[in-house]
Amino acid sequence: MSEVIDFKIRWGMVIDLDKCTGCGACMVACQAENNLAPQVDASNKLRALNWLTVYRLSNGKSFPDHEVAYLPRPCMQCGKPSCVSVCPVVATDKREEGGIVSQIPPRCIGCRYCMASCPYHARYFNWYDPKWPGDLDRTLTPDVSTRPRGVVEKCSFCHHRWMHAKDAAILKGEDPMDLPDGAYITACTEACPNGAITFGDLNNPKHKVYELRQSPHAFRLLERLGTEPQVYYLSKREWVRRQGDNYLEHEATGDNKKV
Amino acid sequence: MEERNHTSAPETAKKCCCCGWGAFLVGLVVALILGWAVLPALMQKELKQPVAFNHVLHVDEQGMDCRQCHFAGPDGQFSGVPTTASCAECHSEAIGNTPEEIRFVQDYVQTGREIRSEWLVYLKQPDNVFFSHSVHSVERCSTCHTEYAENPGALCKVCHIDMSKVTTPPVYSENRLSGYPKGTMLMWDCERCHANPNHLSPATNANNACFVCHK
Amino acid sequence: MNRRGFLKFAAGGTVGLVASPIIWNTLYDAVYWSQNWGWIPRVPRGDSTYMRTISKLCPSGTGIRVRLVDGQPVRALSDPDNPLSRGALTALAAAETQLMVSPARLKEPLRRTPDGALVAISWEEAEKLLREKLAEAGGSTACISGDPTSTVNELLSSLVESRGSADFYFMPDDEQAALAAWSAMGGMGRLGYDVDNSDFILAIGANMLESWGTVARNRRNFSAGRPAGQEARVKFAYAGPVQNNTAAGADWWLPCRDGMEMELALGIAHLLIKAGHAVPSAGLDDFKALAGEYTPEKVAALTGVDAGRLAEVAKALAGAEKPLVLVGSALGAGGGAGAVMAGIAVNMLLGRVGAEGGLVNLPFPTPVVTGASDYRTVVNRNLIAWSQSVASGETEAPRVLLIYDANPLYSLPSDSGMEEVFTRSGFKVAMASFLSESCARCDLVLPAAMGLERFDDCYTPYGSGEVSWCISHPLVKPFYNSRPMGEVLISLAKELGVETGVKDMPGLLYKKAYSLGANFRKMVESGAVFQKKASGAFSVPVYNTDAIRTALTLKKEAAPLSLAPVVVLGMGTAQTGIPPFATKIITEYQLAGHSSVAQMNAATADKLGVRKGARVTVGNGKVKVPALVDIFEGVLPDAVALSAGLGHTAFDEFSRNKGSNIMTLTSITREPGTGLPVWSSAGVSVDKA
Amino acid sequence: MDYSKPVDAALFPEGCQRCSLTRFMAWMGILGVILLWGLYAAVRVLGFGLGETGMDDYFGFGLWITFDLAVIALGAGAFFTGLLRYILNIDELKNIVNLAAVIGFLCYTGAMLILVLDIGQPIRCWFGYWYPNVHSMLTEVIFCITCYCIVLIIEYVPLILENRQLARSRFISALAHNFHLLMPLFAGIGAFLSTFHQGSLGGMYGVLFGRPYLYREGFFIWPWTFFLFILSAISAGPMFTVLVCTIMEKMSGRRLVTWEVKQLMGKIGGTMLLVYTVFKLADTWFWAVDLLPREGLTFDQMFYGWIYGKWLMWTELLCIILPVIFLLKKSTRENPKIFYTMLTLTCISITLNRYLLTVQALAIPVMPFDAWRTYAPNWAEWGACALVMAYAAMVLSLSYRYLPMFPQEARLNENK
Repeated sequence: MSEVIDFKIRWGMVIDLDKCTGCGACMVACQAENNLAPQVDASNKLRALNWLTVYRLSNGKSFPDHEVAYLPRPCMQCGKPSCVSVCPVVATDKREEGGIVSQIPPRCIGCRYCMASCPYHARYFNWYDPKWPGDLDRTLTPDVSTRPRGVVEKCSFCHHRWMHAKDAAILKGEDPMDLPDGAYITACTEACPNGAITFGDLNNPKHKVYELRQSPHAFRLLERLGTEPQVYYLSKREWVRRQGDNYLEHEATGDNKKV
Repeated sequence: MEERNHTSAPETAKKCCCCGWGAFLVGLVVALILGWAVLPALMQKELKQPVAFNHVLHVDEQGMDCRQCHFAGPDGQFSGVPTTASCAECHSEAIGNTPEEIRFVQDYVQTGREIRSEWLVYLKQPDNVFFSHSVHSVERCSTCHTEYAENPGALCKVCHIDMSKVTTPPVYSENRLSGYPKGTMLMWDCERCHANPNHLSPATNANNACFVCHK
Repeated sequence: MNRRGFLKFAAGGTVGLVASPIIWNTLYDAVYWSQNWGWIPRVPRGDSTYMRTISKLCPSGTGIRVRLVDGQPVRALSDPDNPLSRGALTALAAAETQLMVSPARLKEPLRRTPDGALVAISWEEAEKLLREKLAEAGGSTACISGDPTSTVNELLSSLVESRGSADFYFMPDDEQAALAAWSAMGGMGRLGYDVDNSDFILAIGANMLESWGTVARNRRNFSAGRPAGQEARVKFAYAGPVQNNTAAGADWWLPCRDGMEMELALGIAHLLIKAGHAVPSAGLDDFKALAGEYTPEKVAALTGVDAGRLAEVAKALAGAEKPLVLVGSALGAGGGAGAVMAGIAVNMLLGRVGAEGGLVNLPFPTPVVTGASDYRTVVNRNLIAWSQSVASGETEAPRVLLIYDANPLYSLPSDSGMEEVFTRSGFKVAMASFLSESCARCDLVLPAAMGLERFDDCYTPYGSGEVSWCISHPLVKPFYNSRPMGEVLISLAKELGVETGVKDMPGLLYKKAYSLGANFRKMVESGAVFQKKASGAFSVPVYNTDAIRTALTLKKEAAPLSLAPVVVLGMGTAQTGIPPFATKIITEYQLAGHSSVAQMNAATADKLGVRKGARVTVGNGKVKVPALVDIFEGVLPDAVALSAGLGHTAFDEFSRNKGSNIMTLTSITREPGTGLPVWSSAGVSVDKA
Repeated sequence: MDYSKPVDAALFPEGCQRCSLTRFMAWMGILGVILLWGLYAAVRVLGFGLGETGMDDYFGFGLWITFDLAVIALGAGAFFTGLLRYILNIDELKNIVNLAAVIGFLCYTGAMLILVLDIGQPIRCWFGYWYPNVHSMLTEVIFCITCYCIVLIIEYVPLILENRQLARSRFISALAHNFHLLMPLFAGIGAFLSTFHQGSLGGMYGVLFGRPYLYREGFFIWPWTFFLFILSAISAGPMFTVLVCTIMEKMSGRRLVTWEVKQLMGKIGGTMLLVYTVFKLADTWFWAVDLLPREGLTFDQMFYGWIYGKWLMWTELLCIILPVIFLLKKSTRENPKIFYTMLTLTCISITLNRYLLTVQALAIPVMPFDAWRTYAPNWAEWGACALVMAYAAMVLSLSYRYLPMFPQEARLNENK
């Protein structure tokens, strides 16, 4: 339905899966940055509100040949998002330079059609009103509004940080639409102690992600579905790359790659 | 609506019996009065500012510049309302003898109570709105609109009420249900510029995408 | 009014209402209301400021940049300018500001009433009570500190020891074993690891990305050595019973039985010697003889590590320019010195002692508080020996027991004697920020200001490769009614007539800075960090083969299964409990509902006759804990992996009612020779529930 | 006053007998209890949030959406029978078209009720009209369903006006008459709207290109599910109407519609089902051998264990193939037992189809490292569905008791 729009700026991530070890710092930073309420019992992962989830990958082999990898999954900010065209009330959209798929909870009616459409499970629903027990609401940040029950939310690539970076550029008299590498990074990128996440403009040769995404080890999740994600992954391990998409037995990774 | 019918029925009963469509008309008029004036007024709650700040006194008589109190902070954040501390720069003790000033000095300056957190902002935007004054600055608007260069205050007045000629702050009115002050700008107010294709030029880049204004 | 007239009136009314704005505006207002519900908190408005400091909750003092909005700390961000953590943030440090206001935070001084409840009292009462009790107790005072990097320890030490007691202890950690081993091998100072400059790290048992040493710094080194999308400059190998987060990042995982670290190191030594890597030093021949016995086949049988993979790692280790072998314990405490000695010997074979990127000798800090014991003395003290001796009645229980920032009831094995220490001690005082299990058992609980609210410091955490010193300073006033413990202790000492030589915490830190040659003022103002390279001069280490041989005689009880603990720093420490946001990072393979998850490989599960999702109990003969089976091939055969950091009974709703504490499954043995308490190798059995 | 008749006999349709008011009230009481239980569920959901249901982030759609789709498909008898009766002038259908309209009305209003519960922010339900996204299939559904719901009200109102007492008023009787004259127009509008939203409901799934179980492209025309939904609805709709009619006959003990009319409905439904079956099989085949492999997936990967096993799909297909055969063959169709069984099987298949598209489709892990998850509706979801069914049964009972729904009833029961 909606086709890929060409943006001059395309914010994106390249996540090196050989560097991620699943410590969870990104998830903590994301929750704190984006005012996600803590959950007393988050053992039901299908009801745990996380914009960023770290999955554990296995090479499927038995001990001792078993290998493990961790895959952080933010919103893919798809070039051709399956969620945007389905929203009946334009609560989610992709039309701003930068290509970030916006989600505006105050507009959302909570029909969850977008959740059904997203194969990445990047969208989360507020099953109950959020609660900050005790004085925990004192650590809310001013950057993201709190959400009531009954609306969908998702990773925004910390869009507010982009707004602040643009503001800072304007105050310095620089071009807000040509930010230097690193002027705008997401909270998870900043928090990752292993430097597994690189963030930047995928279209800008001056940004590191531009080069990284062209690595022969780069891949995106479920590319065959044609979603054109703006999140890339890197791994030197073939088995990890193979987990990035569905392959028939005879197919090799890279066969169906669309660049 | 039910209630209204019961209460107003007796007085209108006589008229409508004799003049056919008169009942319809009476109903219409009553509803219009209710719907345009009475009920909207009931929806509003009026609040008084914590201090009857006199802008005229400060601006005209003392010759203060608006920017002495209302300026953009280092990160583009607007300081908006001054802090008690900045008021105390002059009012560490009462300068004049107006009761309001004396009260302010006693209640705020001497106790350290923060006036900024109590002042009712006429144009208060809800949490889900992102607004940066540094983007909507005189400099940037002046790339096309020449009128603001000489009269920067005019740009402020595009959104804000003009307080410079006000001796006592106007009444602050807030919707009981939504909690929005009367002055809260709604989307279409912002869209006067944001949905205007002329503003898509590189100078402003004010497109109308959701995340440009929402957080 | 007749019916027809009424109907007309109603029709007119309807038309009128539809034609007036009230309905439509109310429709909107209702929607605005739903966007700003009063029972959902609003976000703050105000200026953001950023201050640099360190996370005192993170055991290695990770550097953080705190964002304050309108003066309220809201975020702990990474600090790229901190020369130690260099922009790395741990999942625990990231939660620092949330922990400050978490429900588990202690708000008031609490005192136990005769009926057993803890009730709030004023600080004046609390301080008076503590003063009186201490005065009464005299020399019969003991203290346990859980923060070995803080100079506040010197105050505690002075307070306890100047009055005739020698019972000031640190909670056990890896440094005790390291110090014993380092001394045995001829080292003079503290054992340091120059992780920053190494290009090949073999971590034996040391969960270096989560719980061993300077975690954030280790992670930054890991990151820097493996630039995204490029060839790795630094290689990592990890030996441990379970494919934990450190193993996930490592190039090689050597699945090694817990408690067999020494044998593994000897196996590596065997291969290195065979390949001609044997830098001479005193006692080499004897060591060669010992290592000669540890053929890959024997090591494979003992440790479970495949001979081929062992050889591969040994080859890579020998081929590296600046290799480094680290030895640690899975739980960050309770490991033996023997394994560390064997590790040091491997480093010696490679000539890595005193070399760049190798083992370094770090000086001990000089005490700045009058009457305080020096660091070495305190580290060498054996808390478990004392607590077990109290438990057995050999030693009299103290009349006053001070617990500073520690949670011994939770984090020590059940046979540590700590339970008896708590039962028998006269008056127990906890100084902590959170209501831990140990606090809940004390007679007086003093709410401590947290790192962002107090002056404190972090001196060269174990695992560093150089001397470092960071300070924390108050960014905000203490929340609630908490107070900086340093100040409380200084005034307490003064009133008790104990000469400390300092008058407040800034004064103490200033003195410390002076002794180190650091600029205290600059550190407070700009968040600067003091660093000093280790001096190379110390005596040549020796291959103390006898000590290794003695340690090898440690009897390992035969159990059907071994326990493989999994430690994740993000789940908090014994002192913090589970931080609010961490419930979401706890995975389904760590916790299922309220039950711990026991991970094992399919072969083990088959042997036990259990399947994924089965309810089982994991027991050690005395204690049984319930668990849910999960199949994970990254666990050694005949081992059960259980997550540490669960099973809290105190703290808040984020910590309570979640799984079981694996420490209850561990038990203590004494290492022959060093006499160190060892509890890393716990034998367990799994039964269907 | 005739004491041999129930107290409310004056309200009964001309020449029709009804049970005693006490008995009727007892029946309504039973329904009322179910209704209250459902209301309690609804209040909890509205008051605390959708966390009260068994849904989660993987199953954002669950029983309620399945229920909505199923009743909308089964309620399609209204528009299709109306179309045949008023536009194509199949006169015999006048004997059942009233019932079809009432069922349609109940199905659609019931579905809307569930939808209000199902959306997280019911206060904002009007956003669908005020801020529509024209690209969304759901927007099309929202508009068409609302419009069609209004049409169904318009179709239901004249039936109410035909109540014996109301019809006494000349004005009302004239109004009812005028409504009747306009009925072909409304039938036409209804058919148009229904075709579109039934199609859009299918399209809603067909466009989800992130969901391999649902996405359809290429072949004949996009999106494939659009037409499958229309076809399945117009085949199951008339059959469901006949089934409801038969249940009403069993419960009231009176004949309401002639066997011939039922047979006609069955024949029409069966014919439509044949078309549906052909397309459905073609669709499934194309999906399994062409679309799935192109996405790197296999047919086997779409199924899991018992709960999401292949048996579901085989049952779905079998339950349309058998009715096609037995309903189109005259001899078997005329056997009442076989006839009703086949109608039931068709309704089961269509409901199952909606379930598979809603729940199974979401259960399938698309990311290779993701796992199968299972979903079971909880009491609150069942309760809300029960609420709608109780409401429908109540309105249908009232309609039957007081409105002349069945023109043949008086004649068929003359001997009683």
